[in-house]
Amino acid sequence: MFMTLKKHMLAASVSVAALLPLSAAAQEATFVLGTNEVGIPSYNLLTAVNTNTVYSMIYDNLVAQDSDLSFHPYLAESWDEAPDGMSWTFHLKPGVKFHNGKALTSADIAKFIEMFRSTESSYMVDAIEKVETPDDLTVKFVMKHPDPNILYNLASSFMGIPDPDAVEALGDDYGITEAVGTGPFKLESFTLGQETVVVRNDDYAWGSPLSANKGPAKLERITFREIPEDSTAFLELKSGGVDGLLSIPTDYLKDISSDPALSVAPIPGQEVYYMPINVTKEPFTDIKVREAAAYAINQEEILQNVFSGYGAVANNFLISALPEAQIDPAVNISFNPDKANALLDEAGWVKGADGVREKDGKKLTVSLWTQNDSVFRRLTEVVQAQLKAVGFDPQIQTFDSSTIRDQYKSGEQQLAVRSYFWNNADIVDWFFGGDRLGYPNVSMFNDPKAEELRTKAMTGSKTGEERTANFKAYHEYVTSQFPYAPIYQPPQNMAYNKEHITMPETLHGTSITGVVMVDVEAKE
Amino acid sequence: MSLKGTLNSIGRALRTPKGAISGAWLALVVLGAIFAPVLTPYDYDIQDLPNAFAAPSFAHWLGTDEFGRDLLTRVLYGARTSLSVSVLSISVSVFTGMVLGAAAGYFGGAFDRAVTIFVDLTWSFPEILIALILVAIIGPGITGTMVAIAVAYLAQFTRLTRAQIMAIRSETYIEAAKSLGARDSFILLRHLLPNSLAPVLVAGMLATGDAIILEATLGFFGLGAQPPTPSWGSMMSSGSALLFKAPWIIVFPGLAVAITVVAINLFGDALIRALDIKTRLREA
Amino acid sequence: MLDYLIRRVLLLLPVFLAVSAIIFLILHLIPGDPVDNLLKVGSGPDARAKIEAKYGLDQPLIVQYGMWLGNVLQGDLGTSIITRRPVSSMIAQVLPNSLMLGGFALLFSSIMGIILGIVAAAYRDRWPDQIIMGGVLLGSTLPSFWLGLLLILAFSVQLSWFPVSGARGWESLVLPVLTIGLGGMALVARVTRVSMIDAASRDFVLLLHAKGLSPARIRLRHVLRHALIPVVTILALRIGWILGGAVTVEYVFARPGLGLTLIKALAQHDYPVVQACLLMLAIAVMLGTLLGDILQALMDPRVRSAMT
Amino acid sequence: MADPLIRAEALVKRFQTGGGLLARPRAMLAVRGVSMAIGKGEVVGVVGESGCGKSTLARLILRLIEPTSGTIHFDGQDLTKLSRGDMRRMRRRMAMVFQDPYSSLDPRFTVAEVLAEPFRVQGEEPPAGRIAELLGQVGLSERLSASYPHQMSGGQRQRIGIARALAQAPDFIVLDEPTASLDVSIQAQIIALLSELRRELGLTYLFISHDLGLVRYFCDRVVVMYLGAVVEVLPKADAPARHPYTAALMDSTFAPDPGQRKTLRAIEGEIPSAFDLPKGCAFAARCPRASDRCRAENPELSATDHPVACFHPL
Amino acid sequence: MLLSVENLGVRIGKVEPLSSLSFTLDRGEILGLVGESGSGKSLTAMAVTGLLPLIGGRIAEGAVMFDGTDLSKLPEDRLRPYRGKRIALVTQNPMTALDPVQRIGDQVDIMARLHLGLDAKAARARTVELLTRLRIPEAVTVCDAYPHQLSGGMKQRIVIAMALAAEPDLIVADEPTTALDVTVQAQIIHILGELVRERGLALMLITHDMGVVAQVCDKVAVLYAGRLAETRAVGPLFASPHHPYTTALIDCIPREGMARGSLTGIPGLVPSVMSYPSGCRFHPRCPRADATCERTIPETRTLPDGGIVSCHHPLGGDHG
Repeated sequence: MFMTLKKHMLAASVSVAALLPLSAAAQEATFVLGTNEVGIPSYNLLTAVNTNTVYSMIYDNLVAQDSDLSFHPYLAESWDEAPDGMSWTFHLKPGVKFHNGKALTSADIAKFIEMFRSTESSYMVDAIEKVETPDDLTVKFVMKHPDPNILYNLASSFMGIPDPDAVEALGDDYGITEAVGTGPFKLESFTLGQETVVVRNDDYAWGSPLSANKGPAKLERITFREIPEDSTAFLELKSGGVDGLLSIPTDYLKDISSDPALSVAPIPGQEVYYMPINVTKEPFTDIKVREAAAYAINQEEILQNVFSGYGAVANNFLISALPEAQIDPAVNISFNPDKANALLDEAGWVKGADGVREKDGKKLTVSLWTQNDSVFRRLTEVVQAQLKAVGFDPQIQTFDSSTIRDQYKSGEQQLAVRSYFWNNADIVDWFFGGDRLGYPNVSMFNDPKAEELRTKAMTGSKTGEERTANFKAYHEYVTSQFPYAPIYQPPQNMAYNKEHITMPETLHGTSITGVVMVDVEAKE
Repeated sequence: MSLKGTLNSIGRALRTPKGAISGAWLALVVLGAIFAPVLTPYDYDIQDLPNAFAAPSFAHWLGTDEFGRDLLTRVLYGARTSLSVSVLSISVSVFTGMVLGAAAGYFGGAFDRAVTIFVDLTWSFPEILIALILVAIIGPGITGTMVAIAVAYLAQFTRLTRAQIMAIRSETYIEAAKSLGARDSFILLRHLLPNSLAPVLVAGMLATGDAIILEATLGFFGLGAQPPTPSWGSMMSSGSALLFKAPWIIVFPGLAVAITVVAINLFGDALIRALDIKTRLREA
Repeated sequence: MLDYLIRRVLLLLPVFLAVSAIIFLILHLIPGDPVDNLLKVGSGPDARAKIEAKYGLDQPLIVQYGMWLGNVLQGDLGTSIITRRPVSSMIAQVLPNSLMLGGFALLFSSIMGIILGIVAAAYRDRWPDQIIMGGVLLGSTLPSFWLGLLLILAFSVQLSWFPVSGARGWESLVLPVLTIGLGGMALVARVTRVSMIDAASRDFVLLLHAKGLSPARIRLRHVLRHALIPVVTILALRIGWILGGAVTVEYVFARPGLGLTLIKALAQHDYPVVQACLLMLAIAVMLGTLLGDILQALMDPRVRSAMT
Repeated sequence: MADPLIRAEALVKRFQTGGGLLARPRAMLAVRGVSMAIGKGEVVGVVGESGCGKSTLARLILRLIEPTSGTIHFDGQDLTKLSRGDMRRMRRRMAMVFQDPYSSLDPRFTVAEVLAEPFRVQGEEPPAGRIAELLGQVGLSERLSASYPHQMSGGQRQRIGIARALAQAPDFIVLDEPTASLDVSIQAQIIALLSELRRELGLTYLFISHDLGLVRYFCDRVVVMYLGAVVEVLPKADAPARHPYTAALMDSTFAPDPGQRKTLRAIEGEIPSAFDLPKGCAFAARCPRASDRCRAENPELSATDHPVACFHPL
Repeated sequence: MLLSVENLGVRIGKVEPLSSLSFTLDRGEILGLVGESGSGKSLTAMAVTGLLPLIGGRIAEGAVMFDGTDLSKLPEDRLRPYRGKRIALVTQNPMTALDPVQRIGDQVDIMARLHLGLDAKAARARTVELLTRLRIPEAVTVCDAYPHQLSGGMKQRIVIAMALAAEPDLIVADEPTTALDVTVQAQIIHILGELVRERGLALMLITHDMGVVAQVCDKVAVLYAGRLAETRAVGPLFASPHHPYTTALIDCIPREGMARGSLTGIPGLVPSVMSYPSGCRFHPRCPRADATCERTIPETRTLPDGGIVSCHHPLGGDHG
């Protein structure tokens, strides 16, 4: 009995023993992943719904995106777009090898794109009709329709290039015991929910122009720990248990800047907090009630008091850096309690003695879902109080952060507090697309006009400018229907112990990725 | 045991130094919970965000929490939740446990075996795990917490009552009642239950202390009372993330739990001595 | 003795069956459908049926139970629905941590508890007794997560002696062991004290004094031996407590372990993982009671005779 | 005896212990085919050492436990055939006084409640003045009626136990070692009280004791039991012993008179376990007169006026 | 005189359950210490064996002279060599007197090893010899047994063997047969009597049974409520008791040929330590009591035959 288990236990006890005395070897570092990156089940991006930073250590992309959202060569030395936008040709860098020693060829790219069509994120390659491989180092995407967003998708962490043969060969074990990419680090071990250890890829010689170091990384070994509680992570950094936090909550910014050993590196923000409103649930089927709820949110108060003034308020769905965020100011949503009260009065909800509004003998009691991380719980409590001020009676329901997605699929939610992490306007499609009701479309928003605008934005744009205009219109219309209320855009900050490690002066890329990590050095 | 006897015992317990100090604290907590609205000028749920994280001061004796709410007010209101949840659920647990345990102990047979297996199984598992599983089934919130606590401690009282009944069942006065022609129900209601009551009630009182901790632990996992309703556990739960920034948010509710549970234990000890449970049992 | 051992082990079989059936059933009472988690957004009922078939969720409960039990007996604990990894490997990853934490906590609480109990009993009702029992009461009434956080604040943040979290190296064991151990120590100290006092008041101890043996010898060679019988029984029962009850401490110290895995899986409706964790705990509890019974039989000839 | 109040025939009680997975089941014969009759107004003593089945016999006769086989007739009615309700009503006519006065009273009952219980279990309330009358009968003050058992001495409690037995004015009382846990001075008081009550109320007693001296002082006839069976019935208290075991019992009883010192010829060995009875006469292993026949065959109780179950009586 | 208890008083906490007790005992003698429960018999045993501190008591006054040394003045560490070696104890309940988790042999061996300095082998040989002497069948096997495997009578013999193992001068036997069946009681009493005669031991036999006293004792001390009522040689005591309590006690035992109804017992209750009556503690139950008895504690007077009686109105030479 328990033969298999026994084997595993033997293996595990060996690994525990290996963990015990961490020799203070020279080039090693430990980072803590951001709390929003906790719980990745594997490093197989073909099955992933979420990714984390470590993906970019293991996998390289065809193209790299910088913090200014510009695109740069990576595995592709160069690329050409056909003038009609109906094809893209990428020229691969020669001499690139996977971690298993196999050389990267165009056939791998073609196979990978085909495999990608069956993933959750298949929309990213929808526009590609087929992939042609004229030679080993040339890949040509023949398009169904122009997609100006293709470079963005190819640069995203979801589309790092794995060895497709290894993915096939390893099956369910792929991404858990082994992951084969071309990145500067190789997966050494992965303990679900605990930590991922990567070691340097000594053959690495194809660093992107965004990195100063084109050769093998300086760090020999990096441990990425997952700590679900911000305060614990912060204490670890403070007490020297880890060398850096890839993302730190604003609560601790002050403490960190006052600590001489610690330093903060700002990264462009990509996150937005918002309150989805389920348009299919009474009383939010009435747009006036949705509008009132949206106007009840005091973004400024939240920015100042919950996040100590760090970051910015959100007035629509997208991060301010995106051109698609610059919609008609009249449509933007910001705190307006008088309007909220007026709208509710109009909708027939009358304030009762206890401050809760009523209509036809029914109280304006609504559910307010949130996940149980401390920032969410806190933010939600403030949102609860703000909604209460205009006469709602929100009942908070807390769910485990990893299950709340399934809960949304039931469509039972009324209000919720959520955040997303993305820097492209197509996120509007993801969260409000009529074919994804429940999750990700938590608002259950399915509006014919919106769908029309959505299709146009997703598939009907030939150029970047056209795409921007289409998404702006789509975004503007969605916002005008109040399926959500914007709340807050947090700043993105990395904190590290400057006595232990040196970070490059400027951080290139959209976040802390492999592009940055090859330049990071440990102090001896 | 008669009401007068009970009151006498409590009186005796209160006259010992241990009983007096612990009794005073418990009275303070209960009165504080009842008269919370009168005792403090603040509301437990009105946020005052600019005033968040205020350290203890004259205006806020225990400081304020992350929403600027007065911590003393919330500790007092939290006592309402924590005490009522633990007392209610333990009462249910004691009552159910007594019924199950008495039936099993008196009638024996297959029913007894079934109860014993159930009790042994649940007894071997930590209460917190049982509670967590039950909350997963029922869903978080006060109801879930109460059911979870009641079931988690059920085994203890069933076991105790059963043991008491078994012990008393072999007393000669039970045989004497049988020799007079007493029915089973008479023996159960007039002899067995009254005589096993005191130890079970004292155990129930001591378990109330454990239940406060269990409630706090569930609250700490975010599964107890949902905001903005304060309970000692949920207060500590949000405070734990702010341990470094505002330690008082977690220190004071924690102290409230610790002191109250110690007081319950001390008072229980005093009551055991006053009731003289052990010696009386030996005598009987 | 051997005869008893065999019978005692055989007795575990029906208990194991009952426990496994209960564990299997409890899980199906928990609301929430794990299949939702596996389904690709927007996929139809076909895909659902396929996944249900893959995990056997379309079969009647009793068949599912049979399949599960059969696999379990072969050491196959299934595949996690959420992480899609073999559960046995997940368990194998966390079990050593739990065993280490639990083992050291058990060791700490037994040794400290027994010593404190002996001292308190020796000074019964005098100040050392009162100080020890007061401290012990406090130790057992502090909520463990609170104690853990305060220890972190003091020893990790202020003094930087021990790491804040994780399961890396012995340093990271100190605070969690202390947190769990203090509660256990309280229990052991209380039981040791009471049973020392109880054993010391027995007739044969009076006779030992009358035989002219020295009080120290009587206390350590005779009374302690009797007093340890209930202590050992309780400690054996605590095994389940220490493995599963550590969940709060694992949570506070972000320490991978069985308890943490269990509550995570519970929240995610990851049936196979929850079942496996509960099964591990149940096995630990059963082995604990078995161990307790065997130790009791070894320590007490009366128990040995009652068995045959 | 034409019409005895109690007639027990061939009573057998087998107890089963153990069982389950951890211990083998073992059976013991606590009472092995005992027959006896008690006439109205008679005091019959049952004497024997611990484990001889005398207490079990007492409980069988009152049907507090069910016999494995055999019958008990009480005033002509077969108790073993009565329904539960009829048996409960019949219990008014019989009562029992227990050995341990400390555990035979519910510690939470006052004396008045204890004495009211015999009425309450029958669904009645005690008639006015009855409790005071009962207390008077056992020589206690009415003031005690509000006391709890722990406030009283052993002797007082045993008097309460006797008063409880008298409450429904029974015909027949089983006295199960009523003085075994009392001091000698109190024992004599209780014995005196019991004698007086018998005379006044015309009671019939079955008196169980291990003290042969006391039994011979108090009883009209003495039944001697050894390992679940009757070995001898002394037709009169002062009749000489015929069974070697009775003789051994008499030898082991010391008179408070240094002049009557006995040269102790105490019987060797101890009572065998009831779980594995020897073949033949149960006393054979300890008997100075035992022959091979005794070890092979079980002697029957002789049907004489001085019945004895022995192949070699004295 | 081997043992001479002089004016002994014992205190436990605030109460004095035993006071002004005197008696003597020499080698080869058996002293019966009689009285009802709570009369202080067992306390006397504890005082003589120096075990009072174990139950929280102490000797408050008087002396326990043993072979010329006053044991009541010795500190614990100087007292210990007497215990087991020179003064042995046999307790009331053989069921609980032995360590249930230790083998019989080891429990007896320790006496010879500790007090006679024998090695393990010699001590075991001695144990086997002793057990055989006490007519325990298969002594070698019994040595390997645990107490629960033996019957009550057997266990009491083991306890006696333990008491004898270190060749003591005095054995204090506290109700050694109360928990046993009558036939077994007779065996044990018989063995004790034999041992005293053979080995010249002194035996202090505590009992409540006047029958046992009459059977084996040489002298008797009658205790009532923590005081000595009367102490005399056994013959005269039974023939002509001086204290009314002694008479009453003897009359409580039914005798061969006693008429029905002649057994009346002693009226009233045995007083508890917490509420001893004033004056002569027996006065509430005494048929001869008068106002003096109620107020004054009677002086002890020495009788012509060397006995002591403590009564205001002792009975004459003949009674009954």
